[in-house]
Amino acid sequence: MLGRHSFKLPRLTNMCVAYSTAAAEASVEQLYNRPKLTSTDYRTAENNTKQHSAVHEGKFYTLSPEQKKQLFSGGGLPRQYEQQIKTFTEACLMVRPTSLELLNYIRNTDFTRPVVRYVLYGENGVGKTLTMAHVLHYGLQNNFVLVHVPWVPNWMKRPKETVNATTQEGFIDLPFDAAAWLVHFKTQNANLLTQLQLKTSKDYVWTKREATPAGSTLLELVEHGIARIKFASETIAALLSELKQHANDDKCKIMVAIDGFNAFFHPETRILGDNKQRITPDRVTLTQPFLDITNYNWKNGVCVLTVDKIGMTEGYMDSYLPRYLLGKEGFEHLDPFVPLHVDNYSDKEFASCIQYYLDRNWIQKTPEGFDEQLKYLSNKNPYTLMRLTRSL
Amino acid sequence: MLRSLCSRLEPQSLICAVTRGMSAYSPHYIEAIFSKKKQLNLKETDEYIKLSHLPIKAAKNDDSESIFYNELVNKMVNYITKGGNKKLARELLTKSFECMKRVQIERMNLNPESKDTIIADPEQLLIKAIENSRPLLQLTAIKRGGVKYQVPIPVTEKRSYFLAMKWLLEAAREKERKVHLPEKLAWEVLDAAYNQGRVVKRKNDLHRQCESNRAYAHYRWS
Amino acid sequence: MEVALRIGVNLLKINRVCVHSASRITDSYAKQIQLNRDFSTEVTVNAAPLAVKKHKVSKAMKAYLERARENDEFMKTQKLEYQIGKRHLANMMGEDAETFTQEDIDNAIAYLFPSGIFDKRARPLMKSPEEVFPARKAAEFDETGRPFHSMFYTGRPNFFKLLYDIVEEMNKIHDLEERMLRRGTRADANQKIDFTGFQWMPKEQLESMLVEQINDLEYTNFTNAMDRLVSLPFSYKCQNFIKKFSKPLLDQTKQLEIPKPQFDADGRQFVTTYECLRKTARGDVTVRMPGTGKITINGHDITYFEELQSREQVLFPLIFAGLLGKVDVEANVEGGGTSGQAGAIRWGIAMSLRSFVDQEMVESMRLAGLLQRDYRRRERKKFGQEGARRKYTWKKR
Amino acid sequence: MAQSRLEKIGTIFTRVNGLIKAGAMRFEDRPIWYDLYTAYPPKLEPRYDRPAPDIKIKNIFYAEDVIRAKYHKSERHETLNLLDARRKTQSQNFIQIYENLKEQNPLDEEKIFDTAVEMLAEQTRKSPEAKDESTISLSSNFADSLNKEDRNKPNVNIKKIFEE
Amino acid sequence: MVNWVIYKPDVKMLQNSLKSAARLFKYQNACVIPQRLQQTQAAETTPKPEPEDIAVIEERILKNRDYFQVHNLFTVRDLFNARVHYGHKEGSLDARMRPYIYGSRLGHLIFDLDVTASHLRDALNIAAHIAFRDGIILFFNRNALNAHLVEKKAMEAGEFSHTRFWRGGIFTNANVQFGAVTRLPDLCIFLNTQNNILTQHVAVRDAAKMAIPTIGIVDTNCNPNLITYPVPGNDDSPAAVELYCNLFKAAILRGKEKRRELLGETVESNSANTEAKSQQLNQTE
Repeated sequence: MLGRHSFKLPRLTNMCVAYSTAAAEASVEQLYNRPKLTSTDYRTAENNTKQHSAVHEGKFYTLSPEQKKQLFSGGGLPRQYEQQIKTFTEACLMVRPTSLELLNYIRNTDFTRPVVRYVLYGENGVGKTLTMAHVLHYGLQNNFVLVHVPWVPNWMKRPKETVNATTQEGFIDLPFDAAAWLVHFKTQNANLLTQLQLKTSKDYVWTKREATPAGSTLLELVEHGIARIKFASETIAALLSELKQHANDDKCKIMVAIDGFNAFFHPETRILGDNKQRITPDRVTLTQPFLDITNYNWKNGVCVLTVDKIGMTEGYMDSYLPRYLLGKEGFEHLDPFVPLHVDNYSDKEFASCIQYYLDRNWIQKTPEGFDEQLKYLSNKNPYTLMRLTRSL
Repeated sequence: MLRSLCSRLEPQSLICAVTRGMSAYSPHYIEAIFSKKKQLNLKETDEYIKLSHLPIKAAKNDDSESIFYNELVNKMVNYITKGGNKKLARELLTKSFECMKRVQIERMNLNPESKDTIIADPEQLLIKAIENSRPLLQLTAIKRGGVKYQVPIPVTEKRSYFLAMKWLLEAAREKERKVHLPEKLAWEVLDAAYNQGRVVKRKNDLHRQCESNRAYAHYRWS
Repeated sequence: MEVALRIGVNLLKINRVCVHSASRITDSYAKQIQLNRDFSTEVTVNAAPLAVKKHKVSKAMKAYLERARENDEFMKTQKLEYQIGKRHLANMMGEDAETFTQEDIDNAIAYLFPSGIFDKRARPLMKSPEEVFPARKAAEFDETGRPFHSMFYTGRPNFFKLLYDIVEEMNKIHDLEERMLRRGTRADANQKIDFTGFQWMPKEQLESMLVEQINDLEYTNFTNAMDRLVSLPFSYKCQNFIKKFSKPLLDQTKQLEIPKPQFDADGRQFVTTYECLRKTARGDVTVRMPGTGKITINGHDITYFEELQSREQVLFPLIFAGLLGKVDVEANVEGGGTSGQAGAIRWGIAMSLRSFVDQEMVESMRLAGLLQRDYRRRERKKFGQEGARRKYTWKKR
Repeated sequence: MAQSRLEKIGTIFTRVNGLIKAGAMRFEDRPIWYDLYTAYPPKLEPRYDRPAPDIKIKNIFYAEDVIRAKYHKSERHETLNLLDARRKTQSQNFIQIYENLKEQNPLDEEKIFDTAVEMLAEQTRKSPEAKDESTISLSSNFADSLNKEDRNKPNVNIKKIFEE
Repeated sequence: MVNWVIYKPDVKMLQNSLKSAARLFKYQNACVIPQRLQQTQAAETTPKPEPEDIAVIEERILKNRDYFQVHNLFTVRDLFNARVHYGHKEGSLDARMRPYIYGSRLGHLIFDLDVTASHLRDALNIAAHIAFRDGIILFFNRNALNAHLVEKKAMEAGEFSHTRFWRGGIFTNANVQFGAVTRLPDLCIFLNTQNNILTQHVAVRDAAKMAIPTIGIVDTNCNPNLITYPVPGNDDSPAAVELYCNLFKAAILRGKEKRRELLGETVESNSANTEAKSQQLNQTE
């Protein structure tokens, strides 16, 4: 027995050598064993969102850098997605079935009717925001005036500055956030607004000296709001009501896209009032105008809203369903609305996503069965997949 | 190099003689062989038949056959861990992997012709970095006649891996405080993978010191 | 004269028979040792002797006989009491006392004295006195006080005799080897004893076989000697001797019975493993055979676990067995943390998967440590220490 | 047992004798060895405190030690097979040759020594066994013992040993 | 005697160093009791019609100096062949052994085999008498090399052996250790009086305490004082030990045989005794 052991030793070391070299070989192998990529499997050259149909489902289309800049320079894409875009040197969006469905609805909308509210809901990280981005792109390409709020909870959770509102007693004003939104609005809509030449319908008197006379363009109104941060909130209110007015007059089509809409109906914000108490969202001056514009009492527009679990705070994150997230008040406010469930990737989408990642060199390790493993580890959740592939 | 012939972090024998006093398992239990590849290798030897009679310890909860598993990476995670917070440690390493990969992919995108020469697999980068920063020799203080001499001694393989990882981590931890650990670690690993940077320098310094102290080498045994 | 002598001797013989009947020896080997005692002088007087000896019973024998008698009486009363108890019990249970077996008694006791105590020794029992009272060693010496066993004075004669026997076997084999070498023949390599899959008789068993207590060092001496014997080239010649002390090791995989899959309403095979434990988590796991890879944990999907490590753990057996996406898993776990729950599910899945893979894969899974329950627990904190092992920082004062 | 257990006083006999004399032990109950001891007492009393005799250890030397020493100085030491009691060692052979020579011509010792060395060398060269002896291996042992078996059977009845 | 020592003086050194080397071969030629001497001289007791008490016979045979003829069991030449004369090196000498030593050959002590022989005969005589009186004889040996041999010989002689670690109190606390009243041996024969760490065997002391006579082979580094019948001689070489064992065995068997003869008993079935018988047959061949 002893003898046998002594024979064993050299063999074992041999084995180890074999192992270490095998590891090296395997890494080389991986490079060559990658599945052949054919770009039509996961990519589509169709950049016009109007043409998107079931044929393009699960495929990536490219957003031109200019449009990307116009749409999302003030936010609107998740930060990590932005990072990914930077790394991949291109902005690609996947055509998801939900967005296709939504686009289909919008295309077939009768704009003489009161606005239809679409509510996107779904688990964390299923791609609600990116679906909305797709729709926004559609809006941009089809000359909608975009009223896009990238992420409402930002206002309610971490406002840049809070001031007691001057005009409305007991309200809280968020001048910087409001101004930032105005800038965002301007970058998104500057071209369109100059084309449309929408005018204000009445005088807006801010102070004794400052006023925006009736008949000035909306852009001027926006400019004023940006310049005079103090009145930014009121400017938004004015702007939105003006836009609503114009839409009712068939002068323009408006697409309202509000991400994290449920934050308006959250039981409490993180904003502290006078007596150091947390206030409710309805006492923020920004709330009312956006609630108004999501009301159904106007036409020539679409409202795309998302409700999101992570828009809520701790203790209110039990379910992702709109009824729970909006609460009674919010639900009643929106009441006739079209709920759209955003789901995890389907198998096809998952495969195309993996291929896209491979194409962008994002996945470096491709041992046998890696996609299968990723599928079950991530449960085909897009965000989880993105996180998982970080270190691969 | 001879070293490269040896295995890395491999137990030399399956049945280890050392038994821990407080172990929940009886001493005749052997460590699990959870890697399929290793099992296949074993199957070729007659050791495999013997194993069928031996009880096996349960696989640890950080062992797996998944694509994320790598022995060296696992070790690195363990070294990063502080206060038992392995979840955080793994997250940190993953982040630094991401960071490395982004840097490498950006490099790739900058000059697409050198695409094949750039390694973008963070795991390979880490392994390469560790291999590059492994020391061969080490100095220990040995007292002879009341005088302490810095005597160069060879480093065991296991320890050399340990030192390499430790140095990488130390270098990452002691950089300016504003940068987060994952990024710092990523930079260090990338530097070391290209055979430059502080860790490799540290190794070379140590080797140089050992070289200059070679006159004392005989104190090791006399 | 002669006749009288004969009678005397016969009496003596009868006396010895008594001694033998009084001795209750449990093991065959010990008995065998007793039977071929070389040192008893069993004699018959055949011719007119030149001398006679006074019949003298030694002090030691007298003491022994006295003890044996006492023990016998004690056992007799105990047996009687046992019989009476059995009758009463049979009456109580309304059964026939004659056909009342030990098993019935056990059942009756378990029924009549329900005990919440789990410690076996603390439960009430009624057994035959032979089982309850340890067997006593028979007399180890004859009437003159002369011990039967050559190594009696070592205190463990049977054990040391065993060692002696081993050396004797070895010497025999050495001699054989010498003869064979001289003849130019070598040991048959095919017949060489392959000791893999065997182990030496465990200490407890050896002890009961020898009717002696031995310590660990002595046991290792025994195993070392036996190992040496086995390692000899001609050891197959004393195969029977070796066999007497070896115990076959069961194939570890064959020790656990693999459950047969059942069929559910959809006609799919399924296996449920209950009592999946790890740390303080416990749960049960059901695996269904043709499936789509759906994993359900407490009603959620795999996102029930947030960390990657736990998810990896859950998938580990599936990946290992190559059944990822081919079976459905349903698990219910409670207690413990994420890692513990994941470990419990891992074990449950692995155990259930045995029914769906071939024998080789089961062995492979066992080697991978998937079928072993992880018994490690958190180590307790000790007083005077900071934790389980760490001591407080030493301060002089 | 009714006796002192102090082994350092007297001998076992004196102690038992004392017991008998004092009446603590009946004479009939005396141990078996008691009579033997009286009949065949040991040469020296087995007392614990028996002092060591002061006898000088003498050295053992023989006349031929001188020439043996001389031989060993010049020649390297040979390897011996201790199991082989028949064969004479080199130095024994040498001394025998030397003595023979000396008897024949009691002349110059140097010369005799040299010739004896030469003769011994001659002798070893002649006998093939000598070569074997220099390399003791297992096989040579076997061969040796085989020869032994043939040569003097009564002395080594190996067969009987194995039959036991 | 002098001549024997001269016989192979320079082999001695090597042999001595090999004293405790592994036993490769049977030391048959050295250890078998020479045949010419093995026949027991028939005791000159004429059968008497009236059987008498054995105690009387025991008493009577004491008058004979060498009733069992043990002096013819061996010759000094046998002792020499078995290498009994080799002692240890001079440095390890126990001063009490001086009277038994012939001299020192280049630093190695050599026993005076004449002295050894006379002591050995005394010892054999005692052993035979004890066996004749149906005494219990216990063999001791702590040298692992010879342990098996001693055990075997003791078994063949139908007597007892203890070659293992001596657990204190086997004699002094016997009734507790064996859990019963126990008869202690009537004679202890030490094949070496030292234990495996070269200090005196505790049983030597214990035997003295319990008033048990002892026979012991004492080497030059041993203390002979407590041994009742010391036999100076080499206690390490397997050859020597085998010789001693054979001698003691033969003596004991003679004693037993005699007793049996007197009592008119024959052995029924007894392996040890059949063996003894077969040996006797061998001897008569």
